[in-house]
Parts: sequence; structure tokens; C-alpha cells
Amino acid sequence: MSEHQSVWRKYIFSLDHKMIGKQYLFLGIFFLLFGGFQALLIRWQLAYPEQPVPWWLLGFLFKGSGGIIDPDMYNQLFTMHGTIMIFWAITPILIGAFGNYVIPLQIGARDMAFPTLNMLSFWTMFLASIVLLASYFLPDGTAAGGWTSYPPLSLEEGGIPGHGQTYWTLALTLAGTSTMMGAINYVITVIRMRAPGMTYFKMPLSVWGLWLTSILNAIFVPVIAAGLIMLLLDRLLGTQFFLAGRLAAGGGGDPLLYQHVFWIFGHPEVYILILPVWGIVSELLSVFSRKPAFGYKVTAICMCTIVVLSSIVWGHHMYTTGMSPLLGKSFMFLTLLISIPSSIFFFNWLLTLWKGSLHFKTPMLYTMAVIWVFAIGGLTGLYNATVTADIYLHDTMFVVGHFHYTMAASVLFGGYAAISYWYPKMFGRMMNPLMNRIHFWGTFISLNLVFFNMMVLGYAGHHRRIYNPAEYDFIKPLMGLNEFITYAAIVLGAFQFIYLFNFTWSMFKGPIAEKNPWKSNTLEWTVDYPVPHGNFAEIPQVYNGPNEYSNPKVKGQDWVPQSVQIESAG
Amino acid sequence: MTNLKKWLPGIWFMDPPKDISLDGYRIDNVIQYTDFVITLYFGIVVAALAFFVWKYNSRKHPKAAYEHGDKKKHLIMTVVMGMVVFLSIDVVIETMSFRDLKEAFWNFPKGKDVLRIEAMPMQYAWNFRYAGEDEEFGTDDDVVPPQNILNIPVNTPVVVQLTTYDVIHSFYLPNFRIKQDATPGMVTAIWFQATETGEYEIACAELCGNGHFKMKGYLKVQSKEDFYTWLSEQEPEVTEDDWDDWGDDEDEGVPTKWGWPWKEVK
Amino acid sequence: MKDHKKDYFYNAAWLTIITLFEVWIVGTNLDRIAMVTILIAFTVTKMMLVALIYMHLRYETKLLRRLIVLPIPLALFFLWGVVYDLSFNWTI
Amino acid sequence: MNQTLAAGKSFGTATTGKLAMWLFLVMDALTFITILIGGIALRNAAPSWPQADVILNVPLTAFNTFLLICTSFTMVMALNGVQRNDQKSLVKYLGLTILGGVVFLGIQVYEYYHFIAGNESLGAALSASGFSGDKFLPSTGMYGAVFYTTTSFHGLHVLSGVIYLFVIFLQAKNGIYGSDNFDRVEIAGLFWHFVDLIWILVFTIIYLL
Ligand code: HEA
Ligand code: HEA
Ligand code: CUA
Ligand SMILES: [Cu+2]
Repeated sequence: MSEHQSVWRKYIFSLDHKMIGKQYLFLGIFFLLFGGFQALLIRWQLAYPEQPVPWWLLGFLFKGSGGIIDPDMYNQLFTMHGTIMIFWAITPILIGAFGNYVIPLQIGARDMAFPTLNMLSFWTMFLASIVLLASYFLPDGTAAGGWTSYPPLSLEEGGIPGHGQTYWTLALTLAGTSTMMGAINYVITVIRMRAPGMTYFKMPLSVWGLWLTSILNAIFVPVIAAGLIMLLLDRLLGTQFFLAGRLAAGGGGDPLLYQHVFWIFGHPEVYILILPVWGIVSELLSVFSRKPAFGYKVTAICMCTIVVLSSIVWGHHMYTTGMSPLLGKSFMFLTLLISIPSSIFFFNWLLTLWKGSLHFKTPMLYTMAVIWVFAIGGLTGLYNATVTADIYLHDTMFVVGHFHYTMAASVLFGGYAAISYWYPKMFGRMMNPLMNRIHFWGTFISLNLVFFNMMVLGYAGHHRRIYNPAEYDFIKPLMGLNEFITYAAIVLGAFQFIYLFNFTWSMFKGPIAEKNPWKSNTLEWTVDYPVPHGNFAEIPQVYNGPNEYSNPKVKGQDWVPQSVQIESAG
Repeated sequence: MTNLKKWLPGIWFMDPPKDISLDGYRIDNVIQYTDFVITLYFGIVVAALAFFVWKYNSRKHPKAAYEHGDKKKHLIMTVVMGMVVFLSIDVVIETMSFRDLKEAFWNFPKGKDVLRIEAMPMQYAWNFRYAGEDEEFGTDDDVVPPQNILNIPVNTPVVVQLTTYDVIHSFYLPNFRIKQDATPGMVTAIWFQATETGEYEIACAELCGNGHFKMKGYLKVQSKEDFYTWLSEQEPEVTEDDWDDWGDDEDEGVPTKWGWPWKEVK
Repeated sequence: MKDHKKDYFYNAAWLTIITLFEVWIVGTNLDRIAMVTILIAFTVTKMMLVALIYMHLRYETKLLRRLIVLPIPLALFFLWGVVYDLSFNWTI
Repeated sequence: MNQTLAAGKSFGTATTGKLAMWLFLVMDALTFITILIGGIALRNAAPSWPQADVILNVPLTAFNTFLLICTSFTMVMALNGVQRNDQKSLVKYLGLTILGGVVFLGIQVYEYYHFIAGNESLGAALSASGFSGDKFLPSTGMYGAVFYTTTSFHGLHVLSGVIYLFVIFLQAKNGIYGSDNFDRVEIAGLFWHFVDLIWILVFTIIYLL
């Protein structure tokens, strides 16, 4: 590899998976901030409906409407908040950044299978971001049909003016294209580029999670691509796939078709977001308990089972559409089946801690928080899965609470764990543990206050996506709680800046990291910082599983790199 | 299982809207049961976490056990755990739910006693239609009350059939614990029965545009006599013959000709 | 490497013959259900011929073949679910 | 950046690029299948659906099908050529394949043009199927929507295939492929056959059923 690369090749159009991973990371953090800011505006409106946005929430942005958020703006806010958080924050951070950064290093490869495709994938995502951001400058604003964008509301005939929805659809199609390129790359890389000796069941569970996520991406993003194409044609060419009733002159199609296509993709999508976290959590629990992951194989198989099951349960988002009894019952049954593998690997997580030697480094704290929040998030999924309970809870804040626990809370904590854990390898320095601890506790407490109380609201009947809840008498008594959530959310948001500060500051001022600060076994810790393009001087030969911690055969230390034969170690 | 509410504490400190329906308790019950078991499991998880943190932290327990957990007994243990969760939560709530669907929510009442209503939400209002004296929809004595007004008699099963004028809406009655989407191009149905008189709210639970948040209806549950008095006081709407034509003929944004011959529920 | 020229030629011939037969059968007034069944059977045959011979799936490993076939049942499940739900109505 | 592929003999001699192409084809197929599922579901729920041969020109399209089958044959012959290091036949058959693809596209464009420009006999066919007007457009009911979406999406694939093959063709003319280096020809061939395979499905569903 030549050392004389132009800045251009090195930082911008880099082919190095590590640089591309970082690019994704920064893209994701930017949108995480952006989406988080929108969340706070949503919260402001829910607590103080139609009151001027204060300056510290950038109230001047709403000068046009007298400082207040108007209904149209509110719809745009949560639509873009959901879209951005899912497709532009979590996907780039967990799959784009860590998929890229971690997979080749952990399986002992020099790079991705297709470095150019990898670069193209990032730049397609970048283009998608530009299209998405451009929609903020349209005269009628961004899309406003919810992140699910059900037609006919998301069609011309549905009554939302302007081209925001078209931009949204285009941006999402582009982002999908990027994701598909990435998915091909990750799947094939894991199949093809593993170092000698790295069998499937010697891969770290984090690779398992990322790999399974990519498989889901490969199968289901094409499905939503088809849906988006049809939506786009409906908007641009006058087809009527998703129009029916009075709005569809001369026949027309069926809005339910979109819902099916969307959720055939949409349900797996939520597992796409959580699978990397499950993998990372399984791996980190083992590292910081200094103990092999309990039931490693079973955990991997459970994740595979969930991948399979996740593709046949989409109907649970549509119980109230007038679904036939047969489908309703089948989908409930299939959905509930997921709790078996979920609780099995959950049990394995807990038993990994059992008899371990727990080191509460910051990545471990975030990881343990995932156990807490995912237990709540997962278990509340069961209410939603129940047809009768869901007749009441569907489209209420209860669902919002459920998915923030699973998505926002679990995935965010998983992301923080991953960032803190791989930071030394990515940037060569350590993050400040004190700041991380403060951030951890602040986030953990306020986040639970925010999201748990959302479920309380939902149970009390508060439906979602409403601009001014106080319109309803039955919600009026809940407004106090709404205010409380908003305070908590503001605190939550404020604490994130500690992390952001720590993240940036440590990049320049943090203590230089050792080669293997966490004493981990996996291959990425066998190379020095900065990891050169090409990663390994010599492709390692893998001998052990990823979790040989506290192996009694190893003398003098409680870890052994995967590439060191145990008999000859220590 | 009778009313679970009596002996299981809920975990939500805000009460849901007052239940005034015949079957709402079923939904409350299944939620209560789920509350109970998941609190239990979450408690176990938290207890385990706390115990491990206390017992196995590295200061107290510097040497971890070397345990892969891949022996047969471990496999059996975890699978049994999974099955316990499945049997104690999933199977139970599934049984409850299927029973309730069969006995109540999917068991549409038939017969003379049933009040039939057609509903056609639009951006952003509720239109309701009663069959009138002859109990046939599409005749000249159909009653269409002012928008957003729905009156029903107490202790009478009510079947509402829905379709929509424009985009998807969802007919949500918090006090009855139910909702049903109204989707263009199809007629969906829902039924309920009130057990108490009073005034309640109807909400739209599906995002339908800028006015979604104030797409609110007023539900008045009256005694039977009051209801029929009220009904007879309403102006019957003269309908025209072309049923498919509803909508082209708007009067200040209020569709005049709409409705459909009553459809039997499967 | 073995020479498959002959296979390729026969394959093209078969594909053409089946296509001609399909077009012909549509012109007859066969019972609708029988016609649909026949057409689907022929289509599947043709697709298999292309995949197995032209795309050399016949010469790939069993694992690859299986993996490629795997999404088909999934797609059929989607088809069933969507078709069933869209044609279902609570009211008649 | 050469790395020995120590792991994963489970796919035999299939190269990494080939596996990736297969994966891509499966994904692409899923997009197609979703559109087709939509079409089938809508058709199944529709009160009426025109007989295929009333509006569409089935014989012409049958010829197109035949053409695609032929190009699949020439494509595989091109591969056969390069495997035998027969440069001439590689270039010749690749050229024929591209030509076939272009003619296919030409016929499709002609068909579209005929529909979009409209004429009286088309108008008669349309009204026989319950549509008004004498132009057949994407907005002509569900039928037009399904027809145009599937066929144009397929057409785009043919177009990309033609471009893709053209690149390979230029490279082949420069003689960079040979009996020890034909992986990329094979991969391009996979894509081309896939386009044919999907067309078989589209032809049956849109033109025959
Ligand atoms: C990462 C995201 C994520 C995850 C992981 C999940 C996980 C689950 N979700 Fe969730 N869900 C969403 C994100 C997610 N969901 C989103 C975004 C929506 C709304 C979209 C929208 O409408 O906008 C949604 C909506 C949603 C609905 C539709 C609600 C409605 O709109 O009316 C349903 C219904 O069934 C559902 C169910 C489930 C179930 C059963 C799981 C299961 O996977 C959960 C399985 C886990 C467990 C069962 C817990 C594990 C077990 C234990 C903790 C017990 C262990 C105990 C011991 C060891 C002692 N979800
Ligand atoms: C992963 C996804 C995700 C995340 C993280 C969040 C985060 C938050 N969400 Fe969001 N939300 C959704 C996904 C998400 N949400 C979706 C899909 C919807 C549905 C949309 C729809 O209805 O269509 C929704 C809807 C939604 C609503 C309902 C609106 C309505 O129905 O009317 C509300 C209301 O309170 C809300 C609030 C919040 C809050 C307070 C947070 C807080 O957690 C935000 C706190 C802020 C941050 C966490 C970001 C700060 C980050 C940094 C400072 C950078 C840190 C630095 C480094 C990493 C280096 N969200
Ligand atoms: Cu109507 Cu929301
Ligand atoms: Cu789901």
C-alpha cells in the first residue's frame, strides 16, 4: 500500500473501511443531534401547546408563525424526527460506522470485500442526506405524513401541500440504495473474508449481530424500495396504487397495500436496528465480566431465529385496519413466538454476569443499561402484540413509549457502549471516564422518566401524533405529566452534550490509549493505533473463540487473543 | 377469571378513561394480567442484575469462573426459562385475547335490538348517519345529525360501519377501549355497548393531516327514551338515488349525498 | 472446462417451444383455472431452465442453490398474506 | 490487497464477485416480486380486469420474449467462447447479445409510444375493457399502473444490462479476458440471464394471465 495518498483519497473518497466507518459515524452524530433537537421541539409543543418556543430551543426559527409551532410544522417535526432517527442516525451509527469499522477488524480481514462499493455506499447516503435536508427549504416544508407515510395522506390527493413528501420518498429511496450496497458488502465480507480459523462460531457475537442485520437489510430493503417506487409513481405519474374511494377517479388501488409493504419491511427494520446492539451487548458483557459469553451458540442461534420470525409478523402493526380474524390471530401467535428466543438470549446475558468478575468500565455501564431498558421495551411489546390490548393501545403514546424503550433507549445505549468501547481503536485515545459516568447516570435516569411516562400517558388514553393534546377533555388531566416528561427530556438532551463534549475533547486531549485497554480477545485489539490501511501486517491465524476469558489454561492473565494458541500462551 | 382489576394492582399511576362499556373490562383485564407478569419478570431481571453487581463485582470477586454455559444442562435451563416466559405470559394472554375476540369484539350482535350507524369521517370531522324509521339506509328518512355529534342509547348494542371521505382516519373511543380504522375503498365495522349515560369524546387516532389533533367528536349516551326523542327531533335527510356519487356535491365542505346500503357483517 | 454448447442450444430451443405453446394455449378457451395452473407451471419450468443452465446454478454447490431458493417460500407467504387481506372484507 | 480465502469453502469455486452478484439478484428479485405481489393482490381484489390480449400486443411481445431467450443463448455462448479463449466468438456473441437487448428495448419503446400516442383502435380496445379515452397511460386504472410499473422497471434493467454488457464488450475487444480471466464476463452474464428470467415471469403475469 503506498503511503503517499492525497488528502482527497485519504479523508474524502477513502476506500479504507475504517475511514468510511468514521465518516458514517460523524454523519450519524450530526443527524442524532438534529433529530434530538426536533424531539425537544415536539416535547415543547406537547407540554406547552401553542406557546412561543423559547430562545434556547432556537425559537427564532419559528418567526414566521409568531414564535409558535403550527400544526403543519408539528407534523413535519415528528415525521422528520422519526425518519431521521431511524434512517439517518441509528442506521449510519450502528450499521454504517460499526459495521464498517468492526466487521473487517474482528474477522481478521484487510478490508471489506468491495472497498469501492463501500465508498459509493457512503456517498449515496450523503446524497440522500442532501435531498432530505433540501426539503427543509421547500416553501411548503418537509414531509408531514409520519415516518410511516401512509397514503392517501402522503399522496397529492391526501391534502398535504408541496413537494416535501416527494423529497422524502426520494431521499429514502437513495438511503435504501446505500443500505443495500452496504448490506451486500457486509454479508459477503463475513462469508468470504474471514481469517483462517475464524469459523462462524468463532466470530464475536458483535459480528453475528451486524451480519444478521445486514442479511435482514438485504432481504427487506428491496421490499420497501418497491413500495417507495410505487408511492413515487403515484405522486409523479398519476398511477393509483394506493388511492381508493372518492379520491380515486376510475377504480384505484388499495391504501392497505402500502401498509402491508411498509410493515413487511418495517417490522424487520426494527430488528435491523436492534440486532447490532444485541450482538454488541453479548460481546461486551463477556469482556467486562471476564467470562465467556454464556451459551454463545444458543445466543447466536436465537438471534438467527428472531431474524426468521421477524419476517412473518408484520401484521401486528395493522390489527385495527379491519384485518381478517385468521390473519389477526396468526400474526398475534407468530409475534408472541418471538418472546421465546428473546427471553432465552436475555437469560444468557444475565448468566454471563453470573460468577463473573464485573469491571464497571463505562462501556459496561451502558451495556447493563441496555439490559434494563430492553427488558422494559421488549416486555411492553407483548401488550401491543395482544390483539385486544392493541385495539386500545394502538396509535397511543403507549406504542411510542414501547418503541422509544426498544429503539431510542436500547439502541442509543448500545450505540454509546459501542462508541466508548471502540473509541480507543478509532481515535487512539481514551474517553474521559468521569464525564462518561456523569453522562451515563444523567441519561439513564432522565431517559427512563421520559419514556416510561410516555407509556403511562398511552395507557391513560393519550393518542399519538396530536399537535395539541389539551383539545381533549380526557387528556387534560394528563397535561401535567406531559410537562414533566418535557422537563425530563430537556435534562436528557442536556446530558447528551456532555457526551458530545467528551467525544470531541478526548479526540484531541484524551490520554493516549494502550493497544488493548480493555484486555479483549478479539482481533482488532492485536493491531496498533493507527491501524494502517490493510489492517494486519500478516493475516492472523485464529485459534480460539472470541470469549476465552479466565481460561485456566492461560497463565498470568485472564485473556488471550483469538490469534494466540492457548497452549503456548502466557 | 372475573374482574382481575379487583385483585391485581396496575403499574400505571394514571387511570385510563372511565370504562363505560360492556366489554372494555376484557381489555383492562388482559392489560392487568400482562402488567402483573411482566412486572414479575422485570423484577427478576432487576433483582438478578443488582445481585450480580453486588456479589460479582471485580473487587469482591476478582477471579471469574471459566464457564461457557454450553453444556446440555445449560441448554435445558435456558430453554425451560424461555418456555416458562412463553407459557406464563404469551399463552395466557393469547388465550384471553382469542376468547375475548370470539365472545365480544369479533362477535357482532345481530337482530332487531341493534342500533346501526354509518360513519364517514373526513378531514377533519365526523359524519354519522342513522337509518331512520324504516331501518333502511338510503331512504328519505335517514337521519344525519350535525357533524361530530353521535348519540346512542344506553345498554343497546351499537354497530358502526365506517368508510372515509378522503384519507385514513381511526374511530377511537377511549371510554370503550376500542378503535377502528376507516380506510378509503372499504367498509369496516366495529361494535360496542354503553353501560352508562353521559357525555364522552370521540377521537381520531390515525394521522390524517394538519387538523388531526382536533378531529374530535362528541358521544352522548342517553337513556333509550331520550335517544329516540332526540332522533325524532332531527331533520331527516333527503337522499338522492345515486349512492356512488357521494362527495361531488359538497355544501360548504360537508358532503351531502353519502352512505351505502347496510352491509351484513360476516 | 466441459463444453456445454449443446445444452445451451437445447435450452434455448425448449424455452422457445414452451413460449410458443404458452401463447397458443392462451388463445384456446380452456377452463380458466386449468389455464392458470398450466401457465404457472410452464413459467416456473422456464425460469428454472434459465437459472439452472444459463446461470449455471446446476454446477454450483448445494448450499448456494438452497440459499437462493430460500426467499421463495418467504415471498409466497407475503403473497398469501397480502392477497388474502386485500380481498377480505368484514362486511358483505 | 490479496487475502487468502481460508474460510468458506462452502460455495465451491464461486468467486466473491459472483456471490455478491447472486445476492444482488436475490435482492433485486425481491423488489420485482413485491411489485408483482402488489399487482396480483390489486388485481385479485379488483371488480374487473381486462383480458390481456385486448389492449396489449401479445404476438409482438411474444417475439420480444423470444428475442430475450436468444440473447440469453448468445450470452452464454460468449461465456463459452471466453472459457475456450476464443476471443472472436466472445466479441461476436457479446455484440449479438447487446444488439438483441437494444432491439428489445426498441420494440418496448415502440409499444409504449403506440400506447401513449393513442389511436382509435386502441380507444376501442380500451372502452371494451371499461376504460375511457384512446390513450393507454400509467393512470389508466390499476391495469395501466401495474402494466407500466412492471414493464418499465424491467425495461430499466434491460437498459442497465445493455450498458453493463457494453462495458464488458469494450474490455473484451481490448482482449483483457481469456480462459483464465472470465469471471467478470460470467457475472455480467448472470445479470443478463436474470433479466431474462424476470421477463419470463413478467410476460406470464402481465401478458398471458
Ligand atoms: C428496535 C426496535 C424494536 C424492537 C426490538 C421491538 C420489539 C418488539 N415489538 Fe415493537 N415496535 C417498534 C420497535 C421495536 N419493537 C416500533 C418502532 C414500533 C412502532 C412503529 C410505529 O407505529 O410508528 C413498534 C410497534 C410494535 C407493535 C405495533 C403496535 C401498534 O402500532 O399498535 C407491536 C405489536 O405487536 C410490537 C411488538 C413488539 C414485540 C412483540 C417485540 C419483541 O421483539 C420483544 C421481545 C422481547 C421480550 C419478550 C423481552 C425479553 C424477555 C424478558 C426481558 C424476560 C426475561 C425474563 C427473565 C430471563 C427472567 N411493536
Ligand atoms: C431511534 C430513534 C429515536 C430516538 C433516539 C428518539 C428520541 C427521542 N424521541 Fe422520538 N420518535 C421516533 C424515534 C426516536 N426518537 C420515532 C420513529 C417516532 C415516531 C414518529 C412518527 O410518529 O411518525 C418518534 C416520535 C416521538 C414522539 C411522539 C410524537 C407524537 O406522536 O406526537 C415524541 C414525543 O415526545 C418523541 C420524543 C423523543 C425524545 C424526547 C427523544 C430523546 O431521546 C431525544 C434526546 C436527544 C438525543 C438522545 C440526541 C442528542 C444527541 C447528541 C447530543 C449527540 C451525542 C453525541 C455523540 C453520540 C457523540 N419522539
Ligand atoms: Cu382523522 Cu386523524
Ligand atoms: Cu413490529
